[in-house]
Amino acid sequence: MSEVLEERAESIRMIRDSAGAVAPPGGDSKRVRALRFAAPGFDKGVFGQMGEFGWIGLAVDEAAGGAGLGVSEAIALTEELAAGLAPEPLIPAMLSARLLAGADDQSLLAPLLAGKQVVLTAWQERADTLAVLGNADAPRVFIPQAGGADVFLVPVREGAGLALYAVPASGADLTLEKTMDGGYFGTLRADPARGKRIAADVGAVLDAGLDEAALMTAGAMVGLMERAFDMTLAYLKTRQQFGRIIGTFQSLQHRAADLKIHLALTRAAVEAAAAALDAGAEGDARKAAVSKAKARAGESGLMVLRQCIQLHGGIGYTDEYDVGLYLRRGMVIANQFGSAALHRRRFMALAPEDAE
Amino acid sequence: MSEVLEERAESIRMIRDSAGAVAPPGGDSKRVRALRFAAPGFDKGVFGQMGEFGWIGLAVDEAAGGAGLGVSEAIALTEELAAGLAPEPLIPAMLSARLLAGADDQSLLAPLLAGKQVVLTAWQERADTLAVLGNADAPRVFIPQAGGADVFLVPVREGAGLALYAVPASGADLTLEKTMDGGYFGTLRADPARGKRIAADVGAVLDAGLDEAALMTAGAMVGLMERAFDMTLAYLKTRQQFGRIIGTFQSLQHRAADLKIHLALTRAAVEAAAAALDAGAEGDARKAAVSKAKARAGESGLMVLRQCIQLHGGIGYTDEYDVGLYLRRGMVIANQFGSAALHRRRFMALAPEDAE
Amino acid sequence: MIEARETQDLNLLEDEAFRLHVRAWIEAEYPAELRNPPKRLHWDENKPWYFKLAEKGWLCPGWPREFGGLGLSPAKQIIFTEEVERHGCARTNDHGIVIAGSDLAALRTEAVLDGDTYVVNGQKIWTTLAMDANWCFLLVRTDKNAKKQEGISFLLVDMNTPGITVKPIINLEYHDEFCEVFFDNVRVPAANLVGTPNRGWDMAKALLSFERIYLGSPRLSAYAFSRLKQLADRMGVWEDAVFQDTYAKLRLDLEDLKSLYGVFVDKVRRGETLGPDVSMLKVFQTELFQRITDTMLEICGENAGLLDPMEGNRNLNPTGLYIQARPATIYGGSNEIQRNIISKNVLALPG
Amino acid sequence: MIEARETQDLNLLEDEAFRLHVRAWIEAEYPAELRNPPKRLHWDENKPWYFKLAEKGWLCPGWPREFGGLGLSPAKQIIFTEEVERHGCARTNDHGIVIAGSDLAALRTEAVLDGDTYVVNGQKIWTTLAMDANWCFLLVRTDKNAKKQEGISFLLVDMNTPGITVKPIINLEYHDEFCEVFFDNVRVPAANLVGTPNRGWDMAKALLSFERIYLGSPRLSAYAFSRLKQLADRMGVWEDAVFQDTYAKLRLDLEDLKSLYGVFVDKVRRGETLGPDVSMLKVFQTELFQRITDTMLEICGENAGLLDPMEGNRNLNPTGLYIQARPATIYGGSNEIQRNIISKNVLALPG
Repeated sequence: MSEVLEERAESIRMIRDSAGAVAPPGGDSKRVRALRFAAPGFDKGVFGQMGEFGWIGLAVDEAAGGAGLGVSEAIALTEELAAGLAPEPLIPAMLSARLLAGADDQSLLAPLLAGKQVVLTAWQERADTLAVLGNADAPRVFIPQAGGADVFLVPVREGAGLALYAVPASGADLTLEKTMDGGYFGTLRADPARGKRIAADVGAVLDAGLDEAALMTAGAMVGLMERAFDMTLAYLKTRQQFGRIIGTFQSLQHRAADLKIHLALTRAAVEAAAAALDAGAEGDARKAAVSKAKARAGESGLMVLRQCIQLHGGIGYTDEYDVGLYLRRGMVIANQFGSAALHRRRFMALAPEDAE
Repeated sequence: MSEVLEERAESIRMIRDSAGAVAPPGGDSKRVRALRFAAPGFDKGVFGQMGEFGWIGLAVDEAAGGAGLGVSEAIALTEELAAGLAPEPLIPAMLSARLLAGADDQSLLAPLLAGKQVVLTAWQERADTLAVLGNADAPRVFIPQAGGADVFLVPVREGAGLALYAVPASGADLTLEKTMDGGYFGTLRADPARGKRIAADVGAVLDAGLDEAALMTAGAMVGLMERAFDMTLAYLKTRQQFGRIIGTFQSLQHRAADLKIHLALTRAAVEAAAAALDAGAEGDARKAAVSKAKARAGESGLMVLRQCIQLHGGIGYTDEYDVGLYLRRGMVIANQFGSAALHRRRFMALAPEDAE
Repeated sequence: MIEARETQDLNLLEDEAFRLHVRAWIEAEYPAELRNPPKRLHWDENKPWYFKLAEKGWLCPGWPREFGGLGLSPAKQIIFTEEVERHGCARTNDHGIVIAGSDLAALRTEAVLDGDTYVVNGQKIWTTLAMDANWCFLLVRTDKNAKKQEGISFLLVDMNTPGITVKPIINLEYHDEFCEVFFDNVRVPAANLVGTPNRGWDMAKALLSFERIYLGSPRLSAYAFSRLKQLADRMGVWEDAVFQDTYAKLRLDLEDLKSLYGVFVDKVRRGETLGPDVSMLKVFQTELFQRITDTMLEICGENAGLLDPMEGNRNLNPTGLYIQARPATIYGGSNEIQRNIISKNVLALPG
Repeated sequence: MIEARETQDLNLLEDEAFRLHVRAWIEAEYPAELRNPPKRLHWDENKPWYFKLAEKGWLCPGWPREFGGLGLSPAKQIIFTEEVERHGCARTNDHGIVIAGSDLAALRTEAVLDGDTYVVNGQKIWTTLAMDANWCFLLVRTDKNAKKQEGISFLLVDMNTPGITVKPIINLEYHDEFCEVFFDNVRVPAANLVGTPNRGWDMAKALLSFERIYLGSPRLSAYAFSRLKQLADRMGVWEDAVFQDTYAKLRLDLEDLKSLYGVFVDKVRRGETLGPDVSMLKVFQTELFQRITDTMLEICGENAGLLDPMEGNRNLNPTGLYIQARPATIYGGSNEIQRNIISKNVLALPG
């Protein structure tokens, strides 16, 4: 392996290890369960830790206070945290950090990077889109874990540019809806005028940031799939029925083999996309790489998770048993930053026909 | 069961029994193999027998010399004959008989019904369509077993009507292409002026006839599926590998169960459509019933046949073993009188949304 | 338990007259606001309807009159079920006998006769809504030495008997539909034995043969399909030809399921006994139900993550239906078991 | 058999230099009219190319030089294969060793040592193009008491030896690609033993480990996919959004297969030994190949019934490719066996 690759592999290994502080390798659903369905649905203390570990600024330039690492490290991190079901809104926070670094606003960026303030970007006006319309008076929907936000970043279309406003959460018109995994989606009816205009045009940065968020979400899906599949394998190896270990039934063995293939394909697609981005892919090629990975993660992800439930039989349908938590989280992230269908269409529109 | 239903069931049983004369219940591929790839690809003597049995005129009114039976009988017959792989063009001949009965042309109808003349309808101008364009100078394509025809019926658009011409095969510009099952598709470049104009407008009759042909073809697919599946089950019950009867492997058992389900669905769809037609369904409801059945047969048919090959392993890939003959015939009829996609679209366009 | 039973023998009615009789009764008695409930109703919501069913003998219409049923023919039961489903009535509990194909060898409840009383010990899971039930039907092992289906008896147990503990199990719908029931030296009068001792499985099987076709009824898929349509309206995806094609395939699957279901219903109407091939319906129906709800999640964007119905509209409930569809392939004999039944008892594959 | 072998140790070349070396040689020597042949070539067509490969040592480039190979590293073999595939060269025969995962316990050829000669008896099926071969590599059982993979030796057999009968087997392509070979007291010099007696399986395994990644190479699917595109052009289905979506899904499957293949190729390049998880590639690749050709049949209307390529254009050959795709899931260890390998050797499931 070349020295550069070796160095990167080492940096990814370190990131994975560090994730254990929040999401222990053996799994610990107690913390996660305790946070469910009780606003804001996550632990601000743990969010603070994430800042201390340098995760929120993982991909932010060192000059701006970040760690200056790449997308490969970011997906390794989101994978590990999802495997541990951490409910903290790290991916949205990383998106906000990218915007603030782009806007060069240290007054908001520094506390966000430190994990002392939760800053979420309220960009989305309808379901299943990556397009930022920026209508000043349109409600912003599906803001993950919005109940815990201190500040919202609201992009607003102004002429040819997409200006960015920072709106304090306190006093904002925010409604929350419970999500399957015990968290909350927020709908924000913001008056940008209440906030501070911090950038004149974040269009390009937001566009790139949403792609990275999509890819990190695909990485999170890999983490969910991997852990749920591990639990399923363990179950197949111990559970008896009709006097036999159920993992000896060939129909279940072959199903497990198929899930493993989908898991391997998803991981390969996601890691290949991250490597492409880190290698400097730009424009259509960058978007196509992301869409290829996110389409696979959306489709194979839910498929694998629901089959894990099926392979568990009745117990998989109980809330008490952890495997269901993975499906529930999977439902929340499957279509976040674009459904499989959206990314499939985008891939076909952008990828050169003979891309290899 | 009501008396009417009982009577119909009896008539269908009789038809099935009579099919044994050409397609013996135990199967006899020797005759079929001998006819492959040697023009015309079928046995005119057997075609004659089919006439004698009254099969060509099965659905033609008794007044016109037919047997006056229904579509349920017709699909039972085409099912049995396909199970025996009979290569004679019965379904196309029945279509021609319907046209000639409609045109009231006894000089052509009588010898066709008697099986003494092979009359085929050259209606099709492009692949995968049920639309009869009737362009006088357009070549007619995909005429099944055309090398054995004595007369072609050629519909030609004349104003608002679709006139019918009878063109003798001798001297006609006909090219043949081998089909997968050892038969031939013909392309006819006919000069209708050479023929005899026997009807001014067969549009409605041809339209209805093509639907019946599509349904009978779906019935034939049921026959192929059923027999190939039976052969596969027999193979699974006897073939050993790794010291075990392969039918004891659960993954193969479950695959077989899935094929059985698709077979049952296809049979149910085809028989329900035939019953609907026999009960007098008209217009859109009639077309929707046919399309529902043909879409299922096209899709589940090829799926079941190719899985039968896979379940046979290497031997299924040899020409020597009969199961391959079923896949090859299946490939020929799968898209005849409309592919699954065509019928799916037509069903959606025509079926009332709450049809039960 | 049963007070004002239907007095006439409904089997004597013509099918159409019977249908109208049932329909009129349901329309008069079933609360309109509870039609097509978004999740399984709780006991306090469903109780009035449950009592009305019980009063008339409709809870187990196929059971003999001496056991509280109506002795209804299979053909009439199908009509009854059709009307209940057409009206969108909530499901009642399944009488604790949803154990078709489950692991009887491991039946973990046993009863020992002590004078004129059975002493019951053990536990039982998945008893639907057990925490609300007053009585439950219980399959217990009464002969330890007999194997598998033999040595099992059918008991009617008052849930208020001392020694019974009910522990609700929260399921993925986040709704306590299922329970674990523990029996600790529970004394049940021998008079509560239903049928012949040690032949309980025969009786359960007879009841379950109707359940097997019930589990294969297209109604659940048809209901989900109608909701898919509403969701598609809301999400504005009709312009998308790809969605249209997916929708068309699901619709044709549903239509063909109806055709196949019709084949079995006709057999029931003709008084024929259904064979093991009825398992085909259960497999296809439950997996179609899942595929329909999979499609819902695919088209609804981020709404795929919501716990509750969208916009407070219970007809726009993709995630609820998605979760409800999951156990369909597990309960009533998992689809793996159904495929075993098809391969062994229908296709006669060895081993 | 081997005359003018590559003399330099090609492992010493840089990858890119090696690639250009191979490419130049193929372009100079491979007949242009035989690129991407519509069916497997017959011996008389393929012979010149086969001899050229043999001359240079490219027939079994991974084999040690003493056995007629080039001792090429796995990384270089991959580059060689990529160039062969990129150029659309016809497949040569598979040296009679396509037996990966097949039923060795039932190996039906045995050899008994008689002085300095092995006496071979038995039969062998699926020997690719055996009727054209001059020599074949043969796995024979040399110790009947040893079980399964042990007691098997590797022999090089002159096909002109008396006692060998070759019976061609017509396959579904209607083309005599496969054969059954019968050995009746065939005398083979003991000197033709390759490697150590009774350890033939170890050697075969080493050769097959390269074959396993070869069977999972995306090239076959990529080739079929490019032909799907041409067929779609011809059938005029691009306006159909449903076809476009099917095409998109197949393309993404192909792209992701390439990504996964890349993961394994990188391992080979790094000199790592591939584990049993390489079976994943074979399963997905072969089933993707089949799905691509299934789609061809779906869009080509009645052409789905033609024996030969459409309109004499060998690039429009849906049925040929459809049939060719069928055995892909059977040969080289059927996909059922591959899934067994994954579940037992990768996932460590019991039984």
